[in-house]
Amino acid sequence: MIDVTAHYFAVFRERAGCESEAVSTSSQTAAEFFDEIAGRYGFADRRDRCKVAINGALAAWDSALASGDEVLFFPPVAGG
Amino acid sequence: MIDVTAHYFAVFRERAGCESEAVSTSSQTAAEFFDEIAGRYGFADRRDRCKVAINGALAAWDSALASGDEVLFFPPVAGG
Amino acid sequence: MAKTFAITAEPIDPDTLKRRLEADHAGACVTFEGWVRSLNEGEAVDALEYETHSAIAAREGEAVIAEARERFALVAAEGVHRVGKLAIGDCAVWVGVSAAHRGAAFDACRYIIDEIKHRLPIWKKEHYEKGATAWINCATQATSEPSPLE
Amino acid sequence: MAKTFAITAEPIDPDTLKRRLEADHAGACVTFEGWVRSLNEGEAVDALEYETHSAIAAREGEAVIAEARERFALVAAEGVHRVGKLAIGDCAVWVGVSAAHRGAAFDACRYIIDEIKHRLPIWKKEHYEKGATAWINCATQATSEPSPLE
Repeated sequence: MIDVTAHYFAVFRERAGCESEAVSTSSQTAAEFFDEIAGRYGFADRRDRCKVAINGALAAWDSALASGDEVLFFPPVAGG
Repeated sequence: MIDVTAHYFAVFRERAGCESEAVSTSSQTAAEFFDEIAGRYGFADRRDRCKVAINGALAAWDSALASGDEVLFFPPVAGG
Repeated sequence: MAKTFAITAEPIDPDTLKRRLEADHAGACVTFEGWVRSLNEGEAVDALEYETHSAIAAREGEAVIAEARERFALVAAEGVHRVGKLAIGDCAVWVGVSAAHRGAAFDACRYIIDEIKHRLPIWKKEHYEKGATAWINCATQATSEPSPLE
Repeated sequence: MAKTFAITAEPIDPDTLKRRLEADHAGACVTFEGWVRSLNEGEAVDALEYETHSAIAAREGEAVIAEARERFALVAAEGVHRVGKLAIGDCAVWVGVSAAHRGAAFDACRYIIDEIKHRLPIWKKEHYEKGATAWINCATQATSEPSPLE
Protein backbone atom coordinates (compact mmCIF):
# COMPACT_ATOMS: atom_id res chain seq x y z
CA MET A 1 0.00 0.00 0.00
CA ILE A 2 1.13 3.56 -0.76
CA ASP A 3 -0.17 6.85 0.59
CA VAL A 4 -1.00 9.49 -2.01
CA THR A 5 -3.15 12.59 -2.20
CA ALA A 6 -5.90 12.66 -4.84
CA HIS A 7 -7.08 16.02 -6.19
CA TYR A 8 -10.39 16.44 -8.00
CA PHE A 9 -11.46 19.11 -10.46
CA ALA A 10 -14.76 20.36 -11.80
CA VAL A 11 -17.36 17.57 -12.03
CA PHE A 12 -14.99 15.13 -10.29
CA ARG A 13 -14.75 17.51 -7.33
CA GLU A 14 -18.52 17.71 -7.12
CA ARG A 15 -18.90 13.93 -7.31
CA ALA A 16 -16.19 13.30 -4.71
CA GLY A 17 -17.51 16.05 -2.47
CA CYS A 18 -14.02 17.39 -1.77
CA GLU A 19 -11.12 19.07 -3.53
CA SER A 20 -8.57 16.57 -2.34
CA GLU A 21 -8.10 13.71 0.07
CA ALA A 22 -5.41 11.38 1.38
CA VAL A 23 -5.82 7.85 0.05
CA SER A 24 -4.06 4.60 0.89
CA THR A 25 -4.10 2.45 -2.22
CA SER A 26 -2.73 -0.74 -3.67
CA SER A 27 -2.97 0.73 -7.18
CA GLN A 28 0.41 0.75 -8.90
CA THR A 29 -0.32 3.08 -11.82
CA ALA A 30 -2.28 6.28 -12.36
CA ALA A 31 -4.74 4.31 -14.48
CA GLU A 32 -5.44 1.73 -11.79
CA PHE A 33 -5.83 4.48 -9.22
CA PHE A 34 -8.24 6.40 -11.47
CA ASP A 35 -10.37 3.30 -11.98
CA GLU A 36 -10.46 2.71 -8.23
CA ILE A 37 -11.52 6.32 -7.47
CA ALA A 38 -13.93 6.48 -10.43
CA GLY A 39 -15.63 3.32 -9.14
CA ARG A 40 -15.89 4.72 -5.62
CA TYR A 41 -17.52 8.02 -6.65
CA GLY A 42 -19.24 7.00 -9.86
CA PHE A 43 -17.24 9.17 -12.24
CA ALA A 44 -19.12 8.86 -15.53
CA ASP A 45 -16.35 9.77 -18.00
CA ARG A 46 -14.23 7.25 -19.87
CA ARG A 47 -10.64 7.35 -18.70
CA ASP A 48 -9.26 8.02 -22.20
CA ARG A 49 -11.19 11.30 -22.26
CA CYS A 50 -9.71 12.33 -18.90
CA LYS A 51 -6.18 13.35 -17.92
CA VAL A 52 -3.92 12.88 -14.95
CA ALA A 53 -1.16 15.05 -13.56
CA ILE A 54 1.37 13.84 -11.02
CA ASN A 55 3.23 16.31 -8.83
CA GLY A 56 2.30 19.28 -10.98
CA ALA A 57 2.86 17.95 -14.50
CA LEU A 58 0.64 16.07 -16.95
CA ALA A 59 1.55 12.38 -16.92
CA ALA A 60 0.84 9.19 -18.87
CA TRP A 61 -1.85 6.87 -17.52
CA ASP A 62 0.67 4.06 -17.15
CA SER A 63 2.89 6.16 -14.87
CA ALA A 64 3.86 4.34 -11.66
CA LEU A 65 2.69 5.89 -8.39
CA ALA A 66 4.85 6.36 -5.32
CA SER A 67 4.06 7.27 -1.74
CA GLY A 68 3.71 11.01 -1.32
CA ASP A 69 2.56 11.63 -4.90
CA GLU A 70 0.04 14.37 -5.55
CA VAL A 71 -2.32 12.88 -8.15
CA LEU A 72 -4.63 15.27 -10.01
CA PHE A 73 -7.62 13.90 -11.91
CA PHE A 74 -8.93 16.09 -14.74
CA PRO A 75 -12.34 15.36 -16.27
CA PRO A 76 -12.86 16.03 -20.02
CA VAL A 77 -12.12 19.68 -20.82
CA ALA A 78 -14.60 22.25 -22.04
CA GLY A 79 -13.44 21.90 -25.64
CA GLY A 80 -15.97 23.29 -28.10
CA MET B 1 -17.04 57.33 -84.40
CA ILE B 2 -18.24 57.91 -80.85
CA ASP B 3 -17.03 60.39 -78.25
CA VAL B 4 -16.23 58.96 -74.81
CA THR B 5 -14.15 59.96 -71.81
CA ALA B 6 -11.35 57.61 -70.76
CA HIS B 7 -10.24 57.61 -67.10
CA TYR B 8 -6.92 56.16 -66.00
CA PHE B 9 -5.88 54.87 -62.59
CA ALA B 10 -2.57 54.16 -60.88
CA VAL B 11 0.09 53.00 -63.35
CA PHE B 12 -2.25 53.68 -66.30
CA ARG B 13 -2.60 57.28 -65.17
CA GLU B 14 1.16 57.64 -64.98
CA ARG B 15 1.64 56.10 -68.45
CA ALA B 16 -1.11 58.22 -70.02
CA GLY B 17 0.12 61.34 -68.26
CA CYS B 18 -3.41 62.39 -67.34
CA GLU B 19 -6.34 61.30 -65.16
CA SER B 20 -8.84 61.43 -68.00
CA GLU B 21 -9.27 62.63 -71.53
CA ALA B 22 -11.93 62.93 -74.23
CA VAL B 23 -11.39 60.40 -77.03
CA SER B 24 -13.10 59.95 -80.39
CA THR B 25 -12.94 56.29 -81.25
CA SER B 26 -14.21 53.73 -83.71
CA SER B 27 -13.95 51.00 -81.04
CA GLN B 28 -17.29 49.33 -80.48
CA THR B 29 -16.57 47.48 -77.21
CA ALA B 30 -14.69 48.18 -74.00
CA ALA B 31 -12.13 45.56 -75.01
CA GLU B 32 -11.41 47.15 -78.39
CA PHE B 33 -11.14 50.56 -76.76
CA PHE B 34 -8.74 49.22 -74.13
CA ASP B 35 -6.52 47.67 -76.78
CA GLU B 36 -6.49 50.96 -78.68
CA ILE B 37 -5.54 52.99 -75.59
CA ALA B 38 -3.09 50.36 -74.33
CA GLY B 39 -1.31 50.46 -77.70
CA ARG B 40 -1.18 54.24 -77.68
CA TYR B 41 0.40 54.54 -74.21
CA GLY B 42 2.20 51.21 -73.97
CA PHE B 43 0.18 49.73 -71.10
CA ALA B 44 2.12 46.60 -70.15
CA ASP B 45 -0.62 44.58 -68.46
CA ARG B 46 -2.63 41.86 -70.17
CA ARG B 47 -6.25 42.90 -70.57
CA ASP B 48 -7.57 39.85 -68.71
CA ARG B 49 -5.75 41.04 -65.59
CA CYS B 50 -7.31 44.52 -65.87
CA LYS B 51 -10.86 45.70 -65.33
CA VAL B 52 -13.16 48.22 -66.89
CA ALA B 53 -15.99 50.25 -65.43
CA ILE B 54 -18.53 52.11 -67.52
CA ASN B 55 -20.49 55.00 -66.06
CA GLY B 56 -19.60 54.09 -62.46
CA ALA B 57 -20.05 50.31 -62.44
CA LEU B 58 -17.76 47.42 -63.28
CA ALA B 59 -18.56 46.07 -66.72
CA ALA B 60 -17.74 43.14 -68.97
CA TRP B 61 -15.03 43.62 -71.58
CA ASP B 62 -17.49 42.86 -74.39
CA SER B 63 -19.80 45.69 -73.30
CA ALA B 64 -20.77 47.98 -76.17
CA LEU B 65 -19.73 51.62 -75.90
CA ALA B 66 -21.96 54.59 -76.64
CA SER B 67 -21.24 58.27 -77.07
CA GLY B 68 -20.99 60.05 -73.74
CA ASP B 69 -19.78 56.96 -71.83
CA GLU B 70 -17.32 57.42 -69.00
CA VAL B 71 -14.88 54.53 -69.40
CA LEU B 72 -12.59 53.72 -66.43
CA PHE B 73 -9.54 51.53 -66.98
CA PHE B 74 -8.24 49.72 -63.88
CA PRO B 75 -4.78 48.11 -63.94
CA PRO B 76 -4.22 44.88 -61.95
CA VAL B 77 -5.04 45.44 -58.27
CA ALA B 78 -2.60 45.30 -55.38
CA GLY B 79 -3.71 41.78 -54.43
CA GLY B 80 -1.18 40.04 -52.21
CA MET C 1 11.72 34.03 -22.89
CA ALA C 2 8.72 36.28 -22.26
CA LYS C 3 5.49 34.56 -21.36
CA THR C 4 3.27 33.97 -24.37
CA PHE C 5 0.26 32.44 -22.64
CA ALA C 6 -1.55 33.39 -19.46
CA ILE C 7 -4.47 32.31 -17.31
CA THR C 8 -6.19 35.28 -15.69
CA ALA C 9 -9.15 35.99 -13.43
CA GLU C 10 -9.29 39.58 -14.70
CA PRO C 11 -11.16 40.89 -17.76
CA ILE C 12 -9.19 40.39 -20.99
CA ASP C 13 -8.04 43.56 -22.76
CA PRO C 14 -7.63 42.57 -26.44
CA ASP C 15 -6.42 45.97 -27.58
CA THR C 16 -3.47 46.01 -25.19
CA LEU C 17 -2.62 42.39 -25.97
CA LYS C 18 -2.69 43.03 -29.70
CA ARG C 19 -0.02 45.72 -29.41
CA ARG C 20 2.42 43.04 -28.28
CA LEU C 21 2.17 41.50 -31.75
CA GLU C 22 3.41 44.60 -33.58
CA ALA C 23 6.69 44.56 -35.49
CA ASP C 24 8.00 46.33 -38.59
CA HIS C 25 8.21 43.10 -40.53
CA ALA C 26 4.68 41.93 -39.63
CA GLY C 27 2.19 42.41 -42.48
CA ALA C 28 -0.75 40.41 -41.14
CA CYS C 29 -2.44 40.11 -37.77
CA VAL C 30 -5.22 37.63 -37.01
CA THR C 31 -7.00 37.53 -33.67
CA PHE C 32 -9.60 35.20 -32.21
CA GLU C 33 -11.91 36.03 -29.31
CA GLY C 34 -14.25 33.58 -27.65
CA TRP C 35 -17.29 35.33 -26.20
CA VAL C 36 -19.80 33.94 -23.70
CA ARG C 37 -22.97 33.23 -25.65
CA SER C 38 -26.51 33.61 -24.36
CA LEU C 39 -27.53 30.27 -25.80
CA ASN C 40 -25.85 26.88 -25.90
CA GLU C 41 -27.50 23.80 -27.37
CA GLY C 42 -30.81 25.62 -27.14
CA GLU C 43 -30.56 26.45 -23.42
CA ALA C 44 -30.69 30.09 -22.29
CA VAL C 45 -27.46 30.75 -20.38
CA ASP C 46 -27.17 33.32 -17.60
CA ALA C 47 -23.50 33.06 -16.77
CA LEU C 48 -20.51 30.77 -17.12
CA GLU C 49 -17.93 29.63 -14.67
CA TYR C 50 -14.49 28.53 -15.83
CA GLU C 51 -12.35 26.45 -13.53
CA THR C 52 -8.74 25.51 -14.21
CA HIS C 53 -5.45 24.25 -12.86
CA SER C 54 -3.62 27.51 -13.56
CA ALA C 55 -0.02 26.31 -13.57
CA ILE C 56 -0.62 23.30 -15.81
CA ALA C 57 -2.99 25.21 -18.10
CA ALA C 58 -0.51 28.07 -18.54
CA ARG C 59 2.34 25.65 -19.25
CA GLU C 60 0.26 23.73 -21.80
CA GLY C 61 -0.78 27.03 -23.40
CA GLU C 62 2.87 28.04 -23.73
CA ALA C 63 3.56 24.67 -25.34
CA VAL C 64 0.79 25.22 -27.89
CA ILE C 65 2.16 28.66 -28.78
CA ALA C 66 5.66 27.22 -29.15
CA GLU C 67 4.32 24.49 -31.48
CA ALA C 68 2.58 27.11 -33.60
CA ARG C 69 5.82 29.06 -33.91
CA GLU C 70 7.57 25.89 -35.08
CA ARG C 71 4.92 25.04 -37.65
CA PHE C 72 4.11 28.44 -39.13
CA ALA C 73 6.18 31.45 -40.22
CA LEU C 74 5.11 33.81 -37.43
CA VAL C 75 6.39 37.08 -36.06
CA ALA C 76 4.59 36.81 -32.70
CA ALA C 77 1.84 34.78 -31.01
CA GLU C 78 0.07 35.27 -27.69
CA GLY C 79 -2.87 33.84 -25.84
CA VAL C 80 -4.92 34.44 -22.69
CA HIS C 81 -7.73 32.43 -21.11
CA ARG C 82 -9.92 33.94 -18.45
CA VAL C 83 -11.31 31.88 -15.58
CA GLY C 84 -13.90 32.48 -12.86
CA LYS C 85 -17.46 33.65 -13.33
CA LEU C 86 -18.19 35.34 -16.66
CA ALA C 87 -21.27 37.10 -17.97
CA ILE C 88 -22.84 37.02 -21.44
CA GLY C 89 -20.63 38.90 -23.90
CA ASP C 90 -17.46 38.60 -21.80
CA CYS C 91 -14.31 37.59 -23.61
CA ALA C 92 -13.30 34.16 -22.27
CA VAL C 93 -10.29 33.51 -24.46
CA TRP C 94 -8.11 35.61 -26.75
CA VAL C 95 -5.50 34.46 -29.28
CA GLY C 96 -3.49 36.79 -31.50
CA VAL C 97 -0.75 36.18 -34.03
CA SER C 98 1.23 38.32 -36.42
CA ALA C 99 3.16 37.16 -39.46
CA ALA C 100 4.68 38.47 -42.66
CA HIS C 101 1.82 36.93 -44.66
CA ARG C 102 -1.80 36.27 -43.83
CA GLY C 103 -1.88 32.57 -44.70
CA ALA C 104 0.41 31.70 -41.82
CA ALA C 105 -1.42 34.10 -39.50
CA PHE C 106 -4.83 32.51 -40.15
CA ASP C 107 -3.53 28.94 -39.95
CA ALA C 108 -1.58 29.55 -36.75
CA CYS C 109 -4.41 31.38 -34.98
CA ARG C 110 -6.77 28.55 -35.78
CA TYR C 111 -4.25 25.92 -34.71
CA ILE C 112 -3.67 27.64 -31.38
CA ILE C 113 -7.33 28.04 -30.43
CA ASP C 114 -8.17 24.47 -31.52
CA GLU C 115 -5.35 23.03 -29.41
CA ILE C 116 -6.10 25.27 -26.44
CA LYS C 117 -9.72 24.21 -26.43
CA HIS C 118 -8.82 20.53 -26.49
CA ARG C 119 -5.71 20.30 -24.36
CA LEU C 120 -5.85 22.85 -21.56
CA PRO C 121 -7.31 21.74 -18.22
CA ILE C 122 -10.15 24.25 -18.25
CA TRP C 123 -13.71 23.31 -17.37
CA LYS C 124 -16.87 25.21 -18.11
CA LYS C 125 -19.98 25.20 -15.98
CA GLU C 126 -23.09 26.78 -17.44
CA HIS C 127 -25.65 28.48 -15.22
CA TYR C 128 -29.07 28.41 -16.87
CA GLU C 129 -31.85 30.93 -16.53
CA LYS C 130 -34.06 28.23 -15.04
CA GLY C 131 -31.57 27.74 -12.20
CA ALA C 132 -29.83 24.51 -13.18
CA THR C 133 -26.14 24.16 -13.91
CA ALA C 134 -24.13 21.78 -16.10
CA TRP C 135 -20.49 21.00 -16.72
CA ILE C 136 -19.90 21.21 -20.45
CA ASN C 137 -17.38 19.18 -22.38
CA CYS C 138 -16.76 17.94 -25.90
CA ALA C 139 -18.80 14.81 -25.31
CA THR C 140 -21.84 16.76 -24.17
CA GLN C 141 -21.80 19.05 -27.22
CA ALA C 142 -23.64 18.39 -30.45
CA THR C 143 -21.31 17.58 -33.30
CA SER C 144 -22.22 20.61 -35.38
CA GLU C 145 -18.57 21.58 -35.44
CA PRO C 146 -16.47 18.46 -35.17
CA SER C 147 -12.91 18.99 -34.06
CA PRO C 148 -10.10 17.90 -36.35
CA LEU C 149 -8.64 16.20 -33.30
CA GLU C 150 -11.50 13.83 -32.67
CA MET D 1 -29.20 48.10 -44.51
CA ALA D 2 -26.26 49.59 -42.63
CA LYS D 3 -23.00 49.88 -44.51
CA THR D 4 -20.72 46.93 -43.92
CA PHE D 5 -17.70 48.06 -45.92
CA ALA D 6 -15.97 51.42 -46.15
CA ILE D 7 -13.05 53.09 -47.90
CA THR D 8 -11.44 55.72 -45.70
CA ALA D 9 -8.52 58.16 -45.80
CA GLU D 10 -8.45 58.28 -41.98
CA PRO D 11 -6.58 55.94 -39.62
CA ILE D 12 -8.47 52.71 -38.94
CA ASP D 13 -9.68 52.16 -35.37
CA PRO D 14 -9.99 48.36 -34.96
CA ASP D 15 -11.29 48.50 -31.40
CA THR D 16 -14.27 50.67 -32.28
CA LEU D 17 -15.01 48.62 -35.39
CA LYS D 18 -14.90 45.37 -33.45
CA ARG D 19 -17.64 46.55 -31.09
CA ARG D 20 -20.02 46.57 -34.05
CA LEU D 21 -19.67 42.78 -34.20
CA GLU D 22 -20.95 42.18 -30.68
CA ALA D 23 -24.20 40.28 -30.08
CA ASP D 24 -25.51 38.01 -27.33
CA HIS D 25 -25.60 35.02 -29.65
CA ALA D 26 -22.06 35.53 -30.99
CA GLY D 27 -19.53 33.12 -29.47
CA ALA D 28 -16.55 33.70 -31.77
CA CYS D 29 -14.92 36.78 -33.24
CA VAL D 30 -12.09 36.65 -35.79
CA THR D 31 -10.37 39.79 -37.05
CA PHE D 32 -7.74 40.37 -39.70
CA GLU D 33 -5.50 43.43 -39.95
CA GLY D 34 -3.13 44.16 -42.81
CA TRP D 35 -0.16 46.22 -41.65
CA VAL D 36 2.34 48.10 -43.80
CA ARG D 37 5.57 46.10 -43.69
CA SER D 38 9.06 47.54 -43.76
CA LEU D 39 10.19 45.01 -46.34
CA ASN D 40 8.60 43.63 -49.49
CA GLU D 41 10.37 41.18 -51.80
CA GLY D 42 13.60 42.16 -50.12
CA GLU D 43 13.26 45.91 -50.70
CA ALA D 44 13.30 48.31 -47.72
CA VAL D 45 10.02 50.22 -47.87
CA ASP D 46 9.63 53.75 -46.50
CA ALA D 47 5.94 54.32 -47.10
CA LEU D 48 3.02 53.10 -49.14
CA GLU D 49 0.41 54.91 -51.14
CA TYR D 50 -2.97 53.33 -51.80
CA GLU D 51 -5.11 54.69 -54.61
CA THR D 52 -8.68 53.63 -55.30
CA HIS D 53 -11.95 54.36 -57.00
CA SER D 54 -13.85 54.83 -53.75
CA ALA D 55 -17.41 54.28 -54.92
CA ILE D 56 -16.71 51.14 -56.91
CA ALA D 57 -14.36 49.74 -54.24
CA ALA D 58 -16.90 50.31 -51.47
CA ARG D 59 -19.67 48.70 -53.50
CA GLU D 60 -17.50 45.68 -54.34
CA GLY D 61 -16.51 45.41 -50.67
CA GLU D 62 -20.18 45.37 -49.67
CA ALA D 63 -20.76 42.63 -52.23
CA VAL D 64 -17.96 40.53 -50.75
CA ILE D 65 -19.39 40.91 -47.24
CA ALA D 66 -22.85 39.96 -48.51
CA GLU D 67 -21.42 36.84 -50.18
CA ALA D 68 -19.69 35.84 -46.95
CA ARG D 69 -22.98 36.19 -45.08
CA GLU D 70 -24.64 33.91 -47.63
CA ARG D 71 -21.92 31.25 -47.46
CA PHE D 72 -21.17 31.14 -43.73
CA ALA D 73 -23.30 31.17 -40.57
CA LEU D 74 -22.33 34.64 -39.37
CA VAL D 75 -23.70 37.08 -36.83
CA ALA D 76 -21.95 40.15 -38.27
CA ALA D 77 -19.19 41.06 -40.72
CA GLU D 78 -17.49 44.37 -41.44
CA GLY D 79 -14.54 45.65 -43.40
CA VAL D 80 -12.57 48.86 -43.94
CA HIS D 81 -9.73 49.68 -46.35
CA ARG D 82 -7.62 52.76 -45.87
CA VAL D 83 -6.22 54.72 -48.81
CA GLY D 84 -3.71 57.55 -49.21
CA LYS D 85 -0.17 57.61 -47.87
CA LEU D 86 0.58 55.14 -45.08
CA ALA D 87 3.64 54.61 -42.91
CA ILE D 88 5.28 51.40 -41.70
CA GLY D 89 3.05 49.74 -39.10
CA ASP D 90 -0.14 51.50 -40.18
CA CYS D 91 -3.24 49.36 -40.52
CA ALA D 92 -4.17 49.36 -44.22
CA VAL D 93 -7.13 47.00 -44.08
CA TRP D 94 -9.33 45.57 -41.33
CA VAL D 95 -11.86 42.73 -41.53
CA GLY D 96 -13.89 41.46 -38.58
CA VAL D 97 -16.57 38.81 -38.29
CA SER D 98 -18.56 37.30 -35.45
CA ALA D 99 -20.42 33.99 -35.48
CA ALA D 100 -21.92 31.47 -33.11
CA HIS D 101 -18.99 29.10 -33.79
CA ARG D 102 -15.37 29.74 -34.63
CA GLY D 103 -15.20 27.58 -37.76
CA ALA D 104 -17.52 29.91 -39.67
CA ALA D 105 -15.78 32.97 -38.24
CA PHE D 106 -12.32 31.88 -39.43
CA ASP D 107 -13.54 30.74 -42.85
CA ALA D 108 -15.54 33.90 -43.46
CA CYS D 109 -12.80 36.28 -42.34
CA ARG D 110 -10.35 34.57 -44.67
CA TYR D 111 -12.82 34.55 -47.54
CA ILE D 112 -13.50 38.27 -47.16
CA ILE D 113 -9.86 39.39 -47.07
CA ASP D 114 -8.92 37.11 -49.99
CA GLU D 115 -11.74 38.47 -52.12
CA ILE D 116 -11.11 42.08 -51.12
CA LYS D 117 -7.45 41.80 -52.05
CA HIS D 118 -8.26 40.39 -55.47
CA ARG D 119 -11.42 42.20 -56.51
CA LEU D 120 -11.38 45.74 -55.15
CA PRO D 121 -9.95 48.48 -57.38
CA ILE D 122 -7.16 49.44 -54.98
CA TRP D 123 -3.61 50.00 -56.12
CA LYS D 124 -0.49 50.08 -54.03
CA LYS D 125 2.61 52.14 -54.76
CA GLU D 126 5.68 51.43 -52.71
CA HIS D 127 8.17 54.17 -51.88
CA TYR D 128 11.61 52.68 -51.28
CA GLU D 129 14.33 53.99 -49.03
CA LYS D 130 16.58 54.45 -52.04
CA GLY D 131 14.05 56.88 -53.56
CA ALA D 132 12.43 54.75 -56.26
CA THR D 133 8.74 53.83 -56.38
CA ALA D 134 6.84 50.89 -57.83
CA TRP D 135 3.23 49.93 -58.40
CA ILE D 136 2.69 46.52 -56.85
CA ASN D 137 0.25 43.92 -58.08
CA CYS D 138 -0.29 40.18 -57.98
CA ALA D 139 1.82 39.65 -61.08
CA THR D 140 4.81 41.48 -59.60
CA GLN D 141 4.77 39.47 -56.39
CA ALA D 142 6.67 36.27 -55.80
CA THR D 143 4.37 33.27 -55.57
CA SER D 144 5.27 32.42 -51.99
CA GLU D 145 1.61 32.63 -51.09
CA PRO D 146 -0.46 31.71 -54.13
CA SER D 147 -4.04 32.81 -54.03
CA PRO D 148 -6.76 30.15 -54.27
CA LEU D 149 -8.34 32.37 -56.90
CA GLU D 150 -5.51 32.27 -59.39
